[in-house]
Formats: sequence, structure tokens, C-alpha cells
Amino acid sequence: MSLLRTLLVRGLTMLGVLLAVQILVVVCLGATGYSDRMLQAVISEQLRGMRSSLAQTIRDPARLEEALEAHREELESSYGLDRPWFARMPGMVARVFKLDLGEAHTLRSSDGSNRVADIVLERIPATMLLLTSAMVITAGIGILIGVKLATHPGSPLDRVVSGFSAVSFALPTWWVGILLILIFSFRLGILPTGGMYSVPPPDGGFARFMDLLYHALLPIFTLVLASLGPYVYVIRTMTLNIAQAEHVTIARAKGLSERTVSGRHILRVAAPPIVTSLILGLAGTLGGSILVETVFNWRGMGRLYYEAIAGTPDEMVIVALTFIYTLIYILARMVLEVLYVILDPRVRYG
Amino acid sequence: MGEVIETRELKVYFFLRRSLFRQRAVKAVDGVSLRIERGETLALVGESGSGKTTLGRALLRLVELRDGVVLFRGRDITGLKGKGLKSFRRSAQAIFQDPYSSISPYMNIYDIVSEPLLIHRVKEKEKREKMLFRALEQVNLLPVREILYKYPHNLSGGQRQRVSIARAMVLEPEFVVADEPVSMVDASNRAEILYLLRNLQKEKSITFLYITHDLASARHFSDRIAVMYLGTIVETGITGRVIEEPLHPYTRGLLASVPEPDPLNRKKLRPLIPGEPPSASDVPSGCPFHPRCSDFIERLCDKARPSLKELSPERSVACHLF
Amino acid sequence: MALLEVRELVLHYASERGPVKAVDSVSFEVRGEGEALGIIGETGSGKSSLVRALMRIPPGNIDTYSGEVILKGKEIIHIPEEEFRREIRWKQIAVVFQGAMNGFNPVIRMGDQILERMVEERAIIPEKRREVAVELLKKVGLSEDTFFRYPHELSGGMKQRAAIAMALSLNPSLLILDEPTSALDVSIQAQIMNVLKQLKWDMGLSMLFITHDIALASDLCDRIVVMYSGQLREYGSAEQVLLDPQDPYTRELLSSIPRLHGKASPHFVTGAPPDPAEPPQGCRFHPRCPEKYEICTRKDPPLFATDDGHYARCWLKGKPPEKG
Amino acid sequence: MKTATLIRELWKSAPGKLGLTLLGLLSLVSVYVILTYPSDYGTSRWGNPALWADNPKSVPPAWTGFLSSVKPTRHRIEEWEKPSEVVSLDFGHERIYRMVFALKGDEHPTFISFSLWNVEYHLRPPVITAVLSRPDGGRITLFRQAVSGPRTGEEAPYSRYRDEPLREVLGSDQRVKDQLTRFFSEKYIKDIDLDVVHSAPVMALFGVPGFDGGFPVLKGEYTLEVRILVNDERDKAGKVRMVQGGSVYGVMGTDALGRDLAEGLLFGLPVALLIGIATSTISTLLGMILGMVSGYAGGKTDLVIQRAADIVANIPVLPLLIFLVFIGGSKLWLILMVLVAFSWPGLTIMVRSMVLQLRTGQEVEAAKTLGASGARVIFSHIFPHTASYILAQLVFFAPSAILAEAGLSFLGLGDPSIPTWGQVLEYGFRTGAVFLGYWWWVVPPGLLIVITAVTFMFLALGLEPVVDPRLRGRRWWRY
Repeated sequence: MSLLRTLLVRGLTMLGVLLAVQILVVVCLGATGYSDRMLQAVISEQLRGMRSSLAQTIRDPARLEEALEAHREELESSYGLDRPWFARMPGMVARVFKLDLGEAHTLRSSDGSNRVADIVLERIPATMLLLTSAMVITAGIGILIGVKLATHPGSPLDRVVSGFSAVSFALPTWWVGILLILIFSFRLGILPTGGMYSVPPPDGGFARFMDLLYHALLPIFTLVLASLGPYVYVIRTMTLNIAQAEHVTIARAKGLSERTVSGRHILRVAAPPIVTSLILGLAGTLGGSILVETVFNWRGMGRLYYEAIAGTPDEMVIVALTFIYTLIYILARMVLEVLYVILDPRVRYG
Repeated sequence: MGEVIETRELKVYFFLRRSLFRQRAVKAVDGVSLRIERGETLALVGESGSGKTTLGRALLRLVELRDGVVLFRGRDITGLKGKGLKSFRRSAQAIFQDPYSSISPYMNIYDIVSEPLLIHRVKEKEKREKMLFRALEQVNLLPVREILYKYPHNLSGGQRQRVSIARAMVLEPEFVVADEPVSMVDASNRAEILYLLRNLQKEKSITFLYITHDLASARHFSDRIAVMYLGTIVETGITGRVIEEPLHPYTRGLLASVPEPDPLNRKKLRPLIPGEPPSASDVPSGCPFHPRCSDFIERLCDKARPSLKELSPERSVACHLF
Repeated sequence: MALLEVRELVLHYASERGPVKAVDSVSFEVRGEGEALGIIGETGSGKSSLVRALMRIPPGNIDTYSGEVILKGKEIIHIPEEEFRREIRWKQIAVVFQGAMNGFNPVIRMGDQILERMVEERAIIPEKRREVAVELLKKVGLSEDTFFRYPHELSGGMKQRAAIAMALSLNPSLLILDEPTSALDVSIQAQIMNVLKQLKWDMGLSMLFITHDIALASDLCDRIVVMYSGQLREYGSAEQVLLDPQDPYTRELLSSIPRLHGKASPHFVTGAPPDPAEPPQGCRFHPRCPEKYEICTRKDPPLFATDDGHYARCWLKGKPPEKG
Repeated sequence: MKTATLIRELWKSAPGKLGLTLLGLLSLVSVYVILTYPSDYGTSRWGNPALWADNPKSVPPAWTGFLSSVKPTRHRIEEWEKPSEVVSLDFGHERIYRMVFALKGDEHPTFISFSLWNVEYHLRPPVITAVLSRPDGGRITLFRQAVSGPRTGEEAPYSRYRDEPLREVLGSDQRVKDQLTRFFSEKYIKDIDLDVVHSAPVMALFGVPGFDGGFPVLKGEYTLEVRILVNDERDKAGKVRMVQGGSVYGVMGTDALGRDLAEGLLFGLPVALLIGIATSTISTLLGMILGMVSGYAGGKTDLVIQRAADIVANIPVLPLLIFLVFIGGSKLWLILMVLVAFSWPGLTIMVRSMVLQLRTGQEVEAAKTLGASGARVIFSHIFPHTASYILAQLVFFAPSAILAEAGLSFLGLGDPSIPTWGQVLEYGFRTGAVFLGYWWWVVPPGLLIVITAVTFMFLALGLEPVVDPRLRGRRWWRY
């Protein structure tokens, strides 16, 4: 009962976040006149097409202009440009919520579609590949190291790792990526500088997969390296705190083996806060992936974001990506919240 | 004489949010009427969750009252605000249970004990220091000059508790609530602090509410006792009488539970109150004590709530047996 | 032969200010066959460190850890850690710790925690688990459904009972009780004490009862040890210590307790227990002692026998040694 | 607590000492930069390519020469107000400016150029010639051109190259390549790689045909002459500058525009400190005030603040940051504001929960019983307990603000009028410095970001025992 309630409250908060972000985006676009300009550009585009087709039938230039003007007004009212931006706002928010993301100006999907949904959709798997593998690896290594350290506090290894973790809070992920390219690609020449496949890509499903993996090595390593430090630091503190708890002393006094003590009585109890720190770290990884994809020319959403900003900006894509990133973040958080609730009976049974 | 503090049908409820729409009342204090006379010490005895601490806080206007009135020197103080409240604060003080968390770890002793003087605008520094020195001398924090600039973490538990007594006494209050002042102090130091409080009280005829779970200390350091259970007072009377002849089954059970150093104790089982006290958010119907009571009368105790009946002057009990 | 014999047990912690003498050469014995020995001490007397020393679970910063502990004639402090863990912990000596509130793993059901060691030892078949646990729970007065509860769903009193049940799971020959009731109300405390008495009488369980409350100790203990600043101050039967205390500290401690009946008003001892990192020179109680002599400020007294099986650490009870 | 005590206590811990030292050092350099750099540095110098035209492009720092076996060629700039020699001819005279330089390194000069200011003539336009003499006797005319003639309506004296100099990068002319080809085929009877001559004429200009078809450096003394042929005594020429582009430059090397990286990176320091300190101060203040208000006021105020904090705390910051800066424009103040807007919830939630706990705690109860006012309770009995967290947050947040700005800059959203390390990296990345191995361009800015951020991290670590008097004397960090 209360489990359901906890999750319901979390879910509502997340929905609120999504709505808040969407409103923020729309207000920013509206209040700065950005959306007006965007729509005007769309209309002009359509009118240009119309002019050439109308020119076939209407010969008189004055009448042609008149007809075009009538079309313009019609289009403007259909796009809602005759109303102020705040009147259009609810419609825009609703549209994006229905995942109707509009059309891009300059960017195209690989098969030439200019629908933003198509463009973004084909990039999502690449990003997911990076994010999930980085998170899984980070979690795995983090837990291993954290526990090793927590059960041996004050050892030289502990000091080194703690120091490194503290310092890694200050490491820009993408710069680490650049360093890795310099070392592994430029200096040693053993790994590719970027991209997702070799040119030309190898034939055969398995060979292609291995090629992808080969290209993913550095980006994943970069993401892991960047998120590992803070994560280990948190795990270490958590497990260290729990290792000093009364029930651990009792578990030892009971004569349980060290394995049971550290697995069942330290790690299992530390799991909920560890999950929380994973949730918190997610924001960093998500943001970090935009930069890391940019550095490694990894054709995911992050690189798309960069492409949409650099050169001729593509506003529709930027709006859509902001929304999608928030959505992914919120969904991932929900999953981890559920995990948290399952792990901690104190939350489960109110 | 005349009473310094009096309550009538005092109620303090807290509300726990159970869900978005439902909330549940925790009846911490549920209709308490009592009075304490000038220079008297009333021991308020009860176990954890009985509402004794909340009652003490209510008398000091630290919690919002649900219902009822508190009279201080005959004046209703329940609605006091601003200046009126501040002047009440000057004459009513408190000593808290935990000497580790009731004084600021970031202030030295000088600052802690002179804070009340600053709050109540004792402007001349000389006068302030005179009062400060006197207060610290009264609580035997000697030599005062050595103690003044120490921080609480340099002092022992007993010393800290004396600092907090000095802070309460520096304004020379008329009424003091001491909430378990010695429960976190080492056994060998407890009596010292209790004597200190008693001497201060006698000297200045301060009115005292001594909140405790320790009946034995209440016996030595109070004039009257009020026993509390789940938000209500179940028995009151002159201390000696209550200890020697407890009337309410709860008081009897409580007294029987108190160990005394006697080698014969180990040879027999202790008579006891069965079960555990229910939560104050879920008070049983009728007499709140009936589910644990050995003298439970069916269809009376679980239906009707006994009121506090005055059996003789200075002796009241809330039980259907009387 | 005594069940447990402790000889000159020492546990000093390392600190920046030098060694903290938490347990400083303590010797006593628990005779067995349902005898309960009480160890009484205030804050900093070293009583909790004593438990840790006996169970071989001292914290990380050890300076000295020595002495002998002989259980049923076998020395157990110097045997290998793994052997101690397997053979002694919980099988021979079980503990009920003070912090009932935090004593259980918050994410594991009570039943699993109570039987945990048995399960790890494969001393129980899965089908029997429930039955065994219910039996244990009944012994301490808990209902069957406690088996499926999580710790946060139980009250402090129930958790403390469960802790006792957990300690009984492997039928230990000695039960150490480290302030088992200090966080509880008097009425619940009395219930727990009765449970313990019952165990002692019915099962003949020997106990080491550690508390700061000398009155509570009298409820259970046949013999009593009084500790002060890491040292043993007085040692004797309950009658000897409670009715005829020989050491000034014990006397002061007893008289400082407010009595519910009788005429005596409580006394008090001035000053605070010493800092275990910097105990006073000479007799450690001398700064607070009402009967101190010149020698007390210089020389730490040894334990003097004052009666049959009754010892006190006070110069008044023995002949001061020759100078030099 | 007084600042002096704070610093003294901080100094006692190893990370605190390290942090303080670094902070002092960084501040000192920042002060130097603020005092010596122009206030509009970004637009007037860094963003002005003309200023950097005479520097070699994308070359490593000078000190790398000591480390490598290949000896780099020094960068040489010479300027003349007066000609080295004047030769009279029957129809006027020729003013000759001469730069003599020896090549001792193993690397070719990166380019060769001259600039000319303020030419004034009365009758006929002067003719400008540039000739390079090689140690092997070769004389190659690199440039020959007459100054533009009078325009209609213009009156003598005709003034040219006043506002902007005539600037010529020499050697890429087709005629030069032809001359070189001819010279090499006469002088060195060998197959020469014409491709090199055509694609990299500077290599050929300063080289001799090698065995493998390349052009290793011809060491020895070269002379570059700029001759101005005038036919009127009154004709004048102003400053002449000749540049032989070296293969190394300065302390930190240059970027693709020839900008001195040392200068730009130095400017980034006060900017980074400003970003870190300003953002963390404002966001900490905001977070603290909201948390205190939320915890102390309770009721509706609390609910509103808590909901808002919940929502803001759940927003993925970087995507939103990118969006807002993209829409609002790349201005530093906007970046700072947005960072502040997203960073308060953590502290607010924590301060609130601490306040809630403290508010019902015995210390506050005691203060209330004494009659303390709300302000006194907050300042004397609540604030000190939260101070350590607030201070830690203050120091802790600075690095993340610096990193966030760097990330944004790296995506090309940095404020172009205020060059930051992130922007230096962005330009390097965009022009392929990473893939060409221009480490001096991409490593130092990142390293500087890390050093600055680490400084704050050390301070945060050192502060832990300082702000809590109970932890004093117990130090976890020894060395």
C-alpha cells in the first residue's frame, strides 16, 4: 500500500519535472521571440514553394502577391502566429508530449527524412549503448573497489583511491577523452580517434559488432573513468559508515564468516544508498555523454546536439533533444527509484 | 502560598500525515489538569511516550495547545505574544535532558551562560558578568575563571549539565521545568546535580516541575508526584504517600519494576506490568491502561474512561477501582 | 573448574595522546552452572571494551591486547582467529549487545537473522528452520509472527528479546549481556530481567552481565565485579559487595543511588570518572575518594583479599608495601 | 569564526595547506593578469587575427627543442625604419632593407613574410621587390609588384598602406616555384620532387634536394632583401618588417591563428576563478537562504520551496544549460545565472532537513525558553550547525561551475568576448589539433582547468575539521 504510494509520489514528481522543463523550454522560446522567428521561417519556406507553383497559374504579379499574402495570413493563423506566444504555449507543450517533434531545418536522418523524430530516433541506440555499458561497468568496478576499501580502511590503497576520487571530481570528462585520443590514437596508434565504424565498415554482423566495440572502447572508458572516482568515493563512505554500525559488530560476534559479514551485513545494507548515488551520478553521466560523443564523433544524440548547435543552428532539433534527454533521465531515475524501494524494506513497509 | 502554575484540561495533539488526505492525531497530552504551588517540586513520572515531556513543553509555551489553558501566577498565558511572552520567558526556564545537545557546541561557557542576559537586555557588562559569575558559582563550576572560556566538548557530562543549569538560573526564574536532568549523567554524579537543584530551589523558593522516569529519585527530590500514562495523569499525591501506598495499578506496577540493590532480588521474579504501552496515536478505548491492567474489570474499564477523582486533599487517582 | 577464567586481560587503544588503558589487567572468573557474574562500571570504566576483548572483536587501533582467557580449561585468546570464530563465537560465548535499536540488520527479516549462524553452519535443515525459530522466540516471550518481521517493525523491547533469542540459537555455554536494558523503560526492563532469570534457572545458562546500574545487577547476579577506569576495584559475591562493600568507590556508588524505600538519602561523589587516556597517578579513585591517604596519590593499590573470595583495590584493606 | 583563525586552522591540514598554496598562487597570477591585460582583451587582442599574423601557426613551445633530437628553427622578426642601403640609379634610387639570418636548426622555417607601412609617392608608383639569397648562391625573387597608381581625383603625394600594411607571405607564387625548379635543375643535377616544390615551396626555399626526394634544411646564412624602387627624392617608405617563421614559439606554443597560447591561457585564469567563486557564492547563498526559510517557516512556503527544489534537482542540468545558453546567447553572465539557477536545490534540501531537526532539538528549545528571537535562534543556534556544510558546499561547488562553463565553451557556446580555457580547447578540437597531435594546444588548458578545480577540492577537504570545533585536533589527513 505505502509502497505504491511512495512510487506514485515519485512518479508524479517526475511528471512535474517533465512538465516544468517543457514549460521552461517553451517560455524561453516564446519570450525571446525565438519561436516566432522559427515559425516565420517555416512559413517563408512554404510560401517559396507555393510561389513557384502559383506562378504557373497566376500571371499577374500583383494578383500573385495578393494570393500569396492571403496564403501567408492563412498559414500564420494556422500556426497561431496571429496570437501572442503565451496563447500558443499550451498547444506546443501538448504537441511535444505527444512526441510530435516537428521538422528539422538543416539536419537530416541517414535516409534523408527531415522529421525530428526520425533524426533523433536513429541516434538513440548509439547513446544508449554508451550510457548503459558505462553505467554497468562503473557500478561493477565501483562496488568492487568500494567494498575492498571499506573493509580495509586506512590502507595505503585506500588513501590513494580516496585521493584520486576526490581529485576526479575536478576532471572534465571530455578532456580526459581528448587525452586518451592523444595517447591511444595519435601516440600509440592502437585505437581509432573516433566514429562508430571503420571506413568502409567490415562485412558480416559479428565483424561489424566487433568493429563497433573497438570504436566504443575509448568513449566508454572515458565515461567510466570520469564517473568512477566520485562513485567509488561515495561507496567507500557509505560502506565505511555501515561497517561501523552495531549490527556488523554483532554479525562478527556471531562468528559469521567475513564473506557473509561484508556481503550480507555491509554491502546489502549499503545497497540502497549506493543506488541513490548511482541515481545522482546519472545526471553527470548523461551530461558527460553529450561532450564525450562530441569528442569521439560518436553518432549518438549528444553528437547530434553538437551538430545542431555548431554551424547553422537547428532549433527544432535542440528543443526535441532537450525534451528527450529529460525524458530519458526521468525514466532512468524512475527505474532506480523502484530498485531503491525494492532494496530497502524500511521504505517498502512505510 | 498559592499556585504558580496551573493547567486546566490541557490538550496537545500532534498530527501525523498518513497519506495525502488522511492524518492521524497523536494525543500526546490529553486533558491534563494540575497545579504546582510556590516553592514546590512536582515530579511528573512516566515512561517514554507517556507525554510527560510534551506536558513540560506545553507549560513553557513551546508547543501549540489543542485545548485548555495554562495559568501562570493566575494569569492565562496561552495567548501571550511578543512582550508578554518574553516577560513570561524570563520567569520560566528549563533544564533539558541531554547535556550534549542542549547547549551549543560552538559557544564557550561565557557566551552560553550570558546569552539569556543579552536576550533580556541586561545592558551593563559589569552587571552581566556579576550575574554570570554568581550563576556559575551556584552550580559549583569552580574555579569560574578557568571554566569561562572552555567549550562544551572540553567538559564532562556532569559539568555540561551544570552549565545548562547555570544558564537557566542566571535570570533567577520563578518556575523551572527540569526534563530528566540526570538521566544522561553518570550514576555517581546524579545525586550531586539533584542536590544542587534542590538547594537552589529551596534558597530561592523556585517552583519546580521535575520530569523523570526514575521513581526513586522522585521520592527524594520532590514534594508531590504525578504519574502519567498515555497523555493523562493517573495518580497524584504527596510523594511519600504515593511511593508507600500506590493506588493506581500502573503506579503499583511501575514501583514494583524499580530495582534496588538487594542481593535477594535475584532469587525471585519481579512482579511486572505485562505488554508494552500502545502508541499515543492509537490510544485504547476506555481506560488507556486497561489492556495491561491486572485489575481489569470487563465492560467497565474498556468502555468508560475514568476521571481523576480526588480521594482526599492532595490525593487523586483515575481508576474505576476508586 | 570454572567455566570462564580471565587472567590479566589487557586491552589498550592507541591514540595521539598515548595508550588508552580501556581494560587494564583484569582477572575474574565465571564459575558456570547457571552462575551470573555482574560487571559494574560507569562511563569510561572499560566494561564495553572488556566485551570486545573477550569476543576478540577489538576496534582497529589496538596498542596492547594480551592476557589469558580460559574457557572450559582451554586458552582461547591465542588460538587462531578462524578457530576462534568457528568454535567459540556464538557456539560457546554469545553476546546480547546494548544497542537494541541498531543491533539488527535493517534489511533482513528477524527470523533469518536469528538463525543466521545456524544456517551458515548448515546446522539446520531448511524445513526445520521455522520450528526452531519459533521455539527460540517462545523462550523469550515473542510471538511466532516475529519471524517474518523486519527490525523497524518491532519495538525496542521486542528487539531486545529477539537479540536474546538470537544469542541462544546455538546453545552457548556463556551468555554475555552488555547493558541489555539501558535503552528501555523500567517496565520493559523488568520484563527482560525476568526473561533472563528464567533462562538462568531453567536452562542453567551462565551469564556475564555488564551494566552501569548496580541495582539492576542485583536482580540477576550471584557475584559482582566493580570496575573503575579500566581496573577491577572490587570483586565478591552479591551479598559481600552489596551489603558489605570494602572499596570506597563501591560504597560511594551504592550510597549515591536514591532508594525507593528506607531512610537513607543518596550521597554523591564529587568529580567525574577519569579520562582513560590520562588516569590519575596512584590509586585511580583517589581524587574523588573521601578516605584517601598520602600513599593513595603515589601508588596504585593492588587487589587485597578482605574475606573469602572478596577482594578490594584499596590501601585501607591491606598493608602498604615497604618503601622502595 | 574569524578569517585568520579559519586560515590558520586550514593550514594545519595537508589538503588545506595544498589548497591554500595553490589558491594563493592562482590569485597572484590573476592579479597580474587583471593589472596588465586590457579590459577588452577578448575582442581587442585575442579575437583580432591581424595581431597574430606574424606568428608561426600551430607550433609547439620553444622549450620542446631541448627535449627532441630534431633542432627546431627559431622565430625571427626584424623591423626597420631606415633602409640598410640606398643605391642610386639613373632614374631614381633603390632603398634596400636586408635581413641576414642563419639557419642552424633541422626544421624548415614555417613561412617567410614581410610587411610594409606608409608608402608615399609623388610621381610614379614605387616598385617593391623581395629577394632571397641562399648560402649556396641561389638568388630567388620572391615578390615583385608596383604600388597601386593614383586614383582619379587623388592628388600627390599619394599615400598607401597607412591604415593597413602591405603584408605578403612569400614563396607561394607560381613564378617563385618556376624559379626554384629552374635553379634546382641547374645547380643540383638530380631528380627533384616537383610536388614538394609546388605543395610546400617554403621547404624547397630553405632546402636542398635530398636522396629520398625530400628537401632537408640547407643550413647556413640567408639574406632576405626588400627593395623599394622610387624615382623621386621626396618619396617615402615607413616601417618594414620581415618575418622568418620559426618551428617553435614562446612558452606554450601557438594555435592555428598564430596566437600565443601562453597569453590566452593566462587570461583564462581570472575568468575561471570568477566563474567558480561567483557561481558558488551566489548559489550557496541562495540555497542556504531557501533552505533556512523552508525549514523554519514551514507550511505552504515550505511546501512550495520543497516542490520546486524537487523538480529542479531532477532536471538533467547540462542539456538544459545548453538549451538556455543557446537561446539566450553566449554571454558569461547568462551562463553563470543559469548555473546558479540549477545548483541551489541540493543545499536547500540539506539545510532544510538540518533546520527541521535542529528546530525541534534541545538547543533550540532551550534558546526559545530563554526568550530568544527568531533571528537569534537562526543565527546563533541553527546557522553554526549548518555552517560546515554550507562552507563545504561553497568550496565544493566552485569546481563544478568551472567544469560546466568549460563544457559549454567546448560545445561552442562560450562567451567569445571573454576567452576561457574551454574555448581554447574548442578551437583546437574544431581545427583538428587533437588528430594532428598538437598536444601543447589541448593538454595545458585542460590541465589548468583541473588544477584550478583541484585547488577548490583540496580546500573543501581541508575545511572538514576546521569548521567543526569538535573535530579539531583529530585529523584524518596526515600527509
